[in-house]
Amino acid sequence: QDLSISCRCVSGGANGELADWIKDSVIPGFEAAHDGVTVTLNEFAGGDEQLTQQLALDFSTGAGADIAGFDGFLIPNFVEAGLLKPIAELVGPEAMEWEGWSHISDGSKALMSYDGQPYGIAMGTDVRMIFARADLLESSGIDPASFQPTSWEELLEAARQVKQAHPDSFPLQLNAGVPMGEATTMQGYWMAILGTGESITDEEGRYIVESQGILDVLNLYKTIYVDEELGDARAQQLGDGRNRTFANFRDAKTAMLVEGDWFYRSVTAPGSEFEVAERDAKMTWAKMPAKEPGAGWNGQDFVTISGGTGWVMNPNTDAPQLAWELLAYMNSKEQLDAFQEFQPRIRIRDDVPVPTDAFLTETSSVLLPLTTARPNDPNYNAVSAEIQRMTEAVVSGSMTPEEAMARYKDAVTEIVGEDNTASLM
Amino acid sequence: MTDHLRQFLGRAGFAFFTALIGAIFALPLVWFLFAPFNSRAELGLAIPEPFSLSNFRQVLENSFAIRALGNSLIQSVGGTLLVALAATLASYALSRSPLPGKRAVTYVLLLFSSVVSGSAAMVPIFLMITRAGIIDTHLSVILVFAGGLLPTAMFILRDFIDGIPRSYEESAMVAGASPVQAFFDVALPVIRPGVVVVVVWAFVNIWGSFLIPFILLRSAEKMPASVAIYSFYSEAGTPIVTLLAAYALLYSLPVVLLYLFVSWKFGFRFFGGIKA
Amino acid sequence: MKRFSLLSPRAGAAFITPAGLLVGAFVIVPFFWVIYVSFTNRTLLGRTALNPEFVGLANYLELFSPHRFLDPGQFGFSLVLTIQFVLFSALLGQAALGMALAWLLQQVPKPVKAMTETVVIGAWILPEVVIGFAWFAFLDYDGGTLNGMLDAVGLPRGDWLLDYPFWVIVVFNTWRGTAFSMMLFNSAFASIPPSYFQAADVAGASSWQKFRDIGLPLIRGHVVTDLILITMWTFNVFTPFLLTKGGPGNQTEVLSIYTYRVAFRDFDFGKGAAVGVVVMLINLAFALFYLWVARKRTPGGAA
Amino acid sequence: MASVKFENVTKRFGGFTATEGLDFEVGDGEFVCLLGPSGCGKTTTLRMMAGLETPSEGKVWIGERDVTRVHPKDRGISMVFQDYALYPHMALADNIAYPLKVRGQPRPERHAEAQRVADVLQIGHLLDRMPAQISGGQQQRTSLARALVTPSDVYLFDEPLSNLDAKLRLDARGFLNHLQRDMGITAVYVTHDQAEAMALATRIAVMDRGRIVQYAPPLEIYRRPATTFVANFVGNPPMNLIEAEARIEGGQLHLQAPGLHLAPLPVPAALATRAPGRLTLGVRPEHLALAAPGAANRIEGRLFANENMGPETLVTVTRTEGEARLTARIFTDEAPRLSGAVAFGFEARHLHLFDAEGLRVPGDGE
Amino acid sequence: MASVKFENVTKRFGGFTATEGLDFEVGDGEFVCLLGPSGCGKTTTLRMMAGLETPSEGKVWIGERDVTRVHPKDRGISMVFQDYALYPHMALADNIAYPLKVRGQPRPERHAEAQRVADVLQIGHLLDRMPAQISGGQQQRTSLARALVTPSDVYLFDEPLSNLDAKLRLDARGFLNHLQRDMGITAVYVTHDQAEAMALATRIAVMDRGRIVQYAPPLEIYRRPATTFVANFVGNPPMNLIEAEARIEGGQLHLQAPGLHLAPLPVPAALATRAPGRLTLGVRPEHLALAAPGAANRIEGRLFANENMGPETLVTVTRTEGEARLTARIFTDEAPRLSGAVAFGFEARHLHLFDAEGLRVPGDGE
Ligand SMILES: Nc1ncnc2c1ncn2[C@@H]1O[C@H](COP(=O)(O)OP(=O)(O)OP(=O)(O)O)[C@@H](O)[C@H]1O
Ligand SMILES: Nc1ncnc2c1ncn2[C@@H]1O[C@H](COP(=O)(O)OP(=O)(O)OP(=O)(O)O)[C@@H](O)[C@H]1O
Ligand SMILES: [Mg+2]
Ligand SMILES: [Mg+2]
Repeated sequence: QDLSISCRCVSGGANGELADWIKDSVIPGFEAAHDGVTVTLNEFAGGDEQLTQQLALDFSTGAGADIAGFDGFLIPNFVEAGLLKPIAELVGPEAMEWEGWSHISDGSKALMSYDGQPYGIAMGTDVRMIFARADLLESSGIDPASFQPTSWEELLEAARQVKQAHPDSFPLQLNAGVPMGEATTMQGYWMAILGTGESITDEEGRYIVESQGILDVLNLYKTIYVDEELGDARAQQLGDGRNRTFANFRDAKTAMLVEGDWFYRSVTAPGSEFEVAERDAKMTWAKMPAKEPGAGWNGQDFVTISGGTGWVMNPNTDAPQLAWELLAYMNSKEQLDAFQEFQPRIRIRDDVPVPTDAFLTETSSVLLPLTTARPNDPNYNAVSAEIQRMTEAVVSGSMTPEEAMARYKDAVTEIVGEDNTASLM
Repeated sequence: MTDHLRQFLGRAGFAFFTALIGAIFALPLVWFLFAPFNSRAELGLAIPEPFSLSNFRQVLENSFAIRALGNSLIQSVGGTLLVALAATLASYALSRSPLPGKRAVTYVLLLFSSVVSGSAAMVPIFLMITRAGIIDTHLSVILVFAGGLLPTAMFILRDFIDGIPRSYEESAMVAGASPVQAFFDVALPVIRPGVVVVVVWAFVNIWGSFLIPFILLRSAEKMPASVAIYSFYSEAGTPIVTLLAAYALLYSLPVVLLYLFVSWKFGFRFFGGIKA
Repeated sequence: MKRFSLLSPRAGAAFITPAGLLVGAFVIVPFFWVIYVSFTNRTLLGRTALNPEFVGLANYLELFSPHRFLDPGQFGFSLVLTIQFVLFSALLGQAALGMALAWLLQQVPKPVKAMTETVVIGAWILPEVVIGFAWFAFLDYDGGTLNGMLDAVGLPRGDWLLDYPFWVIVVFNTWRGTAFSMMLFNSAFASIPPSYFQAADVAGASSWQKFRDIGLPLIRGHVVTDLILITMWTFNVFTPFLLTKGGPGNQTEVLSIYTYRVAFRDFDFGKGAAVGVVVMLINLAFALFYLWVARKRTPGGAA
Repeated sequence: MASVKFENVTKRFGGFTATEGLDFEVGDGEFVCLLGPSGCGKTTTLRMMAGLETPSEGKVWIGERDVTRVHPKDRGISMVFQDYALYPHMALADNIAYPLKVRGQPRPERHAEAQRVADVLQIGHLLDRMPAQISGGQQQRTSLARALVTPSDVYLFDEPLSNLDAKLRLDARGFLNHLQRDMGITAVYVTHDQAEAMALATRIAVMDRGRIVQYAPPLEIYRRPATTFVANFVGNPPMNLIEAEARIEGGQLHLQAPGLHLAPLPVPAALATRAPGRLTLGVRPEHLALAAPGAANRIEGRLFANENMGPETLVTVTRTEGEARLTARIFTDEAPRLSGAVAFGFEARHLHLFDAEGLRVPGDGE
Repeated sequence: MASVKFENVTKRFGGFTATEGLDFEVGDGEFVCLLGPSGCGKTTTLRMMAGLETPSEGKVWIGERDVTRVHPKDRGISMVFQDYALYPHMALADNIAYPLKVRGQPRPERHAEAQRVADVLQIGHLLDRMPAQISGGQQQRTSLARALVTPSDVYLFDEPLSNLDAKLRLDARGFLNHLQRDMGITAVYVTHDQAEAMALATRIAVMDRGRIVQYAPPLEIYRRPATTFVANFVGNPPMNLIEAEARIEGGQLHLQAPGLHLAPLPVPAALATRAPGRLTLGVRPEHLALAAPGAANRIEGRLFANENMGPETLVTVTRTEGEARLTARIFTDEAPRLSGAVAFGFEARHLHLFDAEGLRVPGDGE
């Protein structure tokens, strides 16, 4: 019997640790336990869009790996197209008896679910925050140890202070623009809109196309990039903009950068391209404040959002039982513990301790309670693209916030239909 | 003397102007000469300081990417041979047959292929290949490339073949050769420069193409370099400049070598008329 | 009455079969699939992936809907942009520069010829990811080779990708594709009997006169072939995406990138297919125009 | 060896008729020359024999076989092409040996054979060269060698010697003559050089605008051209043609033209029954000699040119102010001293008569 | 008008020497023919004058200018190419007027000029046609017209008439003659047709394997060929050459060869001082006549061929069993009835003598 796993992971390349973990730990372990079963890993390199297309084609014909790495926010789309089946249906109800479920929080389950049905198991989750250059703050007269803005105004004030001390710098990085793709929506727009107390959809799941919150966010962008040039507007528009923002941070030109914990785990880690020398001394972090204290989403003072990738099962797998066993095995405590050796991070199971890494321990404990997730909706993807265009229009100075919002309204209405939009103005 | 001088200056002027265009064309590539050897490469042009092969060392550790170069070779050579063979035969037959409307046929196929090169057509192609049971094989990639590139190859080649006097083959036939013999002994060598253009063109196309292998292949052991190069992009889709530059250099070498070899061995031109 | 042909019908059929099968399977079948899909609302994902509905001309009407037709990000905008892109980078760029190079190369010393040819062809044969990357580095504001050189001669640097994105992709595409035209024209020139040029030399013609009066008219057929091909390729070229991702602000969203967005970001295959068909028709129009111009300029229709 | 027969063969290219109703036979062992001005259809005729063009109408026979639809390779022919059609990528040796290669002869043998033929044609020392590296005449001989290297039923030659100098031409001509006489090959040979045709042919087919206007042995053509076209085309310089007013008086034919003094002639049988009207008088330059003014048969004019060409001298006079020129070919080493008025004498038996349609009026005894 | 001078010009293609040490001058207003066998370097020589090939060694002068490295367009020359090189995309008028266009003449003027030249060459009515729509002969005249439309210092012609049939050839020749005589153009003319060379040239340069072996006026070449090569090459059929044993006895030259009966000759001055040994005797076919057996000067042999070619008959005999053939050109319409032994008679003054190296032994008074 043969099983295969595919993931966007390549030994020695993108997500190399993941590939190594599967090859060196998961596969030998599973094969040892199941006589006559061979498991192969399809290392996969390529862009998100192509990956999506490949998976869609595979799942529609019965081709493809039995277990595939998968970005959670695509689940609704795939399910609507009939390209995924709930685990319970595919494997049988007994799959829901798996001991692991009890160690996975509902929020984490939701990452890989649609309409309350789990379609897979998340690999992990993340949280977003402001990363800061302690050295830069210090030299601008801000105490890094106590640095924690509590409103947008304070955030901007800190940026202004840095700018004054270092006129060449771009103190604040809040992602915007089309080239950064989903990173603009997740790391930029979401982090800001949640601070206004709004979200992208209202409680009924309708997309908000007109609101004070949107205007506030766009004005925030305008302040940062156009009016006061506190951020690097060019980097938001260029194809390699995201790299530039990382480089700015590494080169101490950016003091505050809003990113996910991945930025710490991977981007600035020792040995990587954007390694921050003497990281523990020079780098610190702060929570993203709401516009005003208490004005944030759910009435919070601080906001963050989580996303996650995970594993799904091929709906046409020849051996659903065995595939499920493999999936469960990959998410066993034993294997996830092993995974921490390859790459320490917040794991999906609450019984897998985060390694003795101060940063991860601290951020996860502080931010996870504050977090929320993207809407589980097939149209989210298209709307997200419009959000990116809207921010770009403002950041490049080609539209006022009002004009940008008007166009956004038009475009989103076209995508989801009048009935699925809401105006809060 | 002034004649000589004027003429000399004229020629030197042409030569200088041409060399200048060449130099301008070379500029965007200069970065590639340095970046791979710079252990902390950036987009800026910088003489490696210190000169380092560490990028290559790291790239070589990526067995997936290295194996991919071999796969690229299999697919490109296979696809190119198939395109060259099928296109030469077909365009020869079209050029030498009395069929009416053959010009229009090649042109219509060309237009069709331009539509099909768009990504939407990947769906039917994928379905066909799946049904044929050759998904995730080198063969599937080779066949699909060959089909896609053929109309253009035929369009280019038929032009070349039309320009060749028929009396070459006529004389071979009068000498007793069958049409097929005349084709291989006489026509093929004469149109070789055209075939060479098509070979280089097809090879380059397959070598650089991402989408088709990506859609048709699954196993890491079969992925070509055009896909593997994305393993030097980080999780967030941003390139790891140092490694990418080093790998790009390795990745580019085969096409450059192919070109140099082919232009040295065959040249890219017709024999031209022999009656001076 | 049947004419003698150099190839018997049987041999001819055998010669055509391999290409016929491949083209039939991988070009003609998908082509009709695309045509069909362009009349449906098929998407890659979502509800209409499995059960697409026939929507008639809706996709086409949507493309050409006058409402915001020319707004950035809309089909009309991309269409106009692409036509400009083709005019500048394919016709004025690749074809004209390729022609100039092919002509110059006929008359320069061998080493200069070999070097220039190799560099120009190098730009054409290198894989597109690699090229996209090299240009990125070349145009970089801070450390890019281009700005470095401008600095060196005391000229102001430019923020090329942000301020002149359209011209960047025009120049880029010209740079990338000139080699093909150059090679084609080169071999076309080489197939003209040398005595034609020698006769003109003796008549006293300058290089320009020889080009205008003899070289160009004699390779008119090749020029049409070249224009048809590079127009089509430029309409479909996706490489600028690597430089600009269509931005900033849709300023470089040529049709290929637009289609990509429609088909892969929005997963709207029906609409993507419709764009493909429209592009094909535009290509057809271009080709007929080229043929018409070429024919019109042939006195008497002979030769 | 075989005969070739055309049965009412017409070839049209689109609307243009290149040959019309060709109907003739080349006997086994004959050497027939197709002679005619440029564009008259010589090459087309030859290509139909080779099978490179299919007749629009009519049939082609080689020996006992109807080959109208037979492929060139199965016709047992060899051919020399007007544009040589040498393969640019093969050295001369391989070019020449190609027909042998096709017949499966091993390399050493076929190269030996190529060497033999090439030596005869004096290109044996060039066998390593490529076609682009030899002169025009050498290319032509290579093409000839390629046709001659294999034994064939019929040899077809399309102006195979036109670029050769006199000596080589003579050599090659001798070689062809030898092939024809001693080996009895059947050959059809296109040329525009009538001297060549005279020297080589057993019969000449003179073509004009797609038709054969006379098909006869060389001397017959020279001596009894069937039409003014043939008279004018064959012979170098061509026959002098003089438009004359004809009258029959007293059972004798009187001819009148400016400058012409001609004793009355007996009336040819063909003219006895009808009024002659205008006739064209022909006389070959070699049948004119300088005559004392006053000789019975003479033509007078003013000196126009007097060219000594070695063993012979061409003297040209104008009879009237306009175009009417007359050339005499006089076999002397030294140009005669002439000026002003010149008179040529001739014998009546050397006269040719053509009617108003340009058709020969047969003399008595013809 | 200008003269052309070659100073020790050698041209090598790779290792092959196409011309070697050419050293001659074409005077102002001369019409020089380059005559020689195929591959002897005629085209190469002409192309070096035109500037289309650069000499490997030596210098080329036109008038007072060293043009060795001057571009063709700056040499003030016109040239007719062997393959015409007509531009297929231009009507005849434009083809002919092209050199004027290049010189910036306005359209109406240059077309008027083209019309003038074309009329002279009898293609004036074709000026609207494209080259593909006219016959080979017309193409050649178009090419000629293009060369003649501009006044040039030197006109170069590479076999400009070789593809024409006899009649057209004669017309064109007449026109060139007229140009040269009346307008005094300087021209260099490549041909392999010695009759053409004889008719046109003021001087002929006979070339052999890249060298000029004789450079003299036509009749001089015909009458006093400098070497056996020239003797053999010029004349159609070529001069008969007979190897003979020479003895000087009693102040007279005795020559002995199989079949030869020759009264003793006076000893030429050049032979007086050295032992003659073997000599080659030359006699032109037209200087042989049928002789009664027993005539004083005669050559005997057995009949080999007896070809009537219209106005003349070529009679060939073999003197010995082997190759030694002898041809006589007899100007009669009817082939003489001959068989078996044949004797040719000749006059002693028509004999040519060459020494063992093939060089002419000057006769008395030369
Ligand atoms: N493929 C063709 N299409 C149209 N017309 C043609 C074609 N081939 C030949 N012709 C015409 O047919 C006529 C006869 O051509 P052909 O080549 O037989 O002439 P030719 O007697 O060989 O002349 P030349 O001595 O110049 O070679 C010419 O007027 C030519 O223009
Ligand atoms: N490009 C070349 N490479 C090598 N040899 C050459 C080249 N061109 C000419 N030759 C040789 O140089 C010699 C002279 O050539 P050229 O063309 O001058 O001859 P030609 O006298 O014009 O002969 P023809 O009467 O056959 O045209 C020939 O033997 C030819 O083979
Ligand atoms: Mg012909
Ligand atoms: Mg020559």
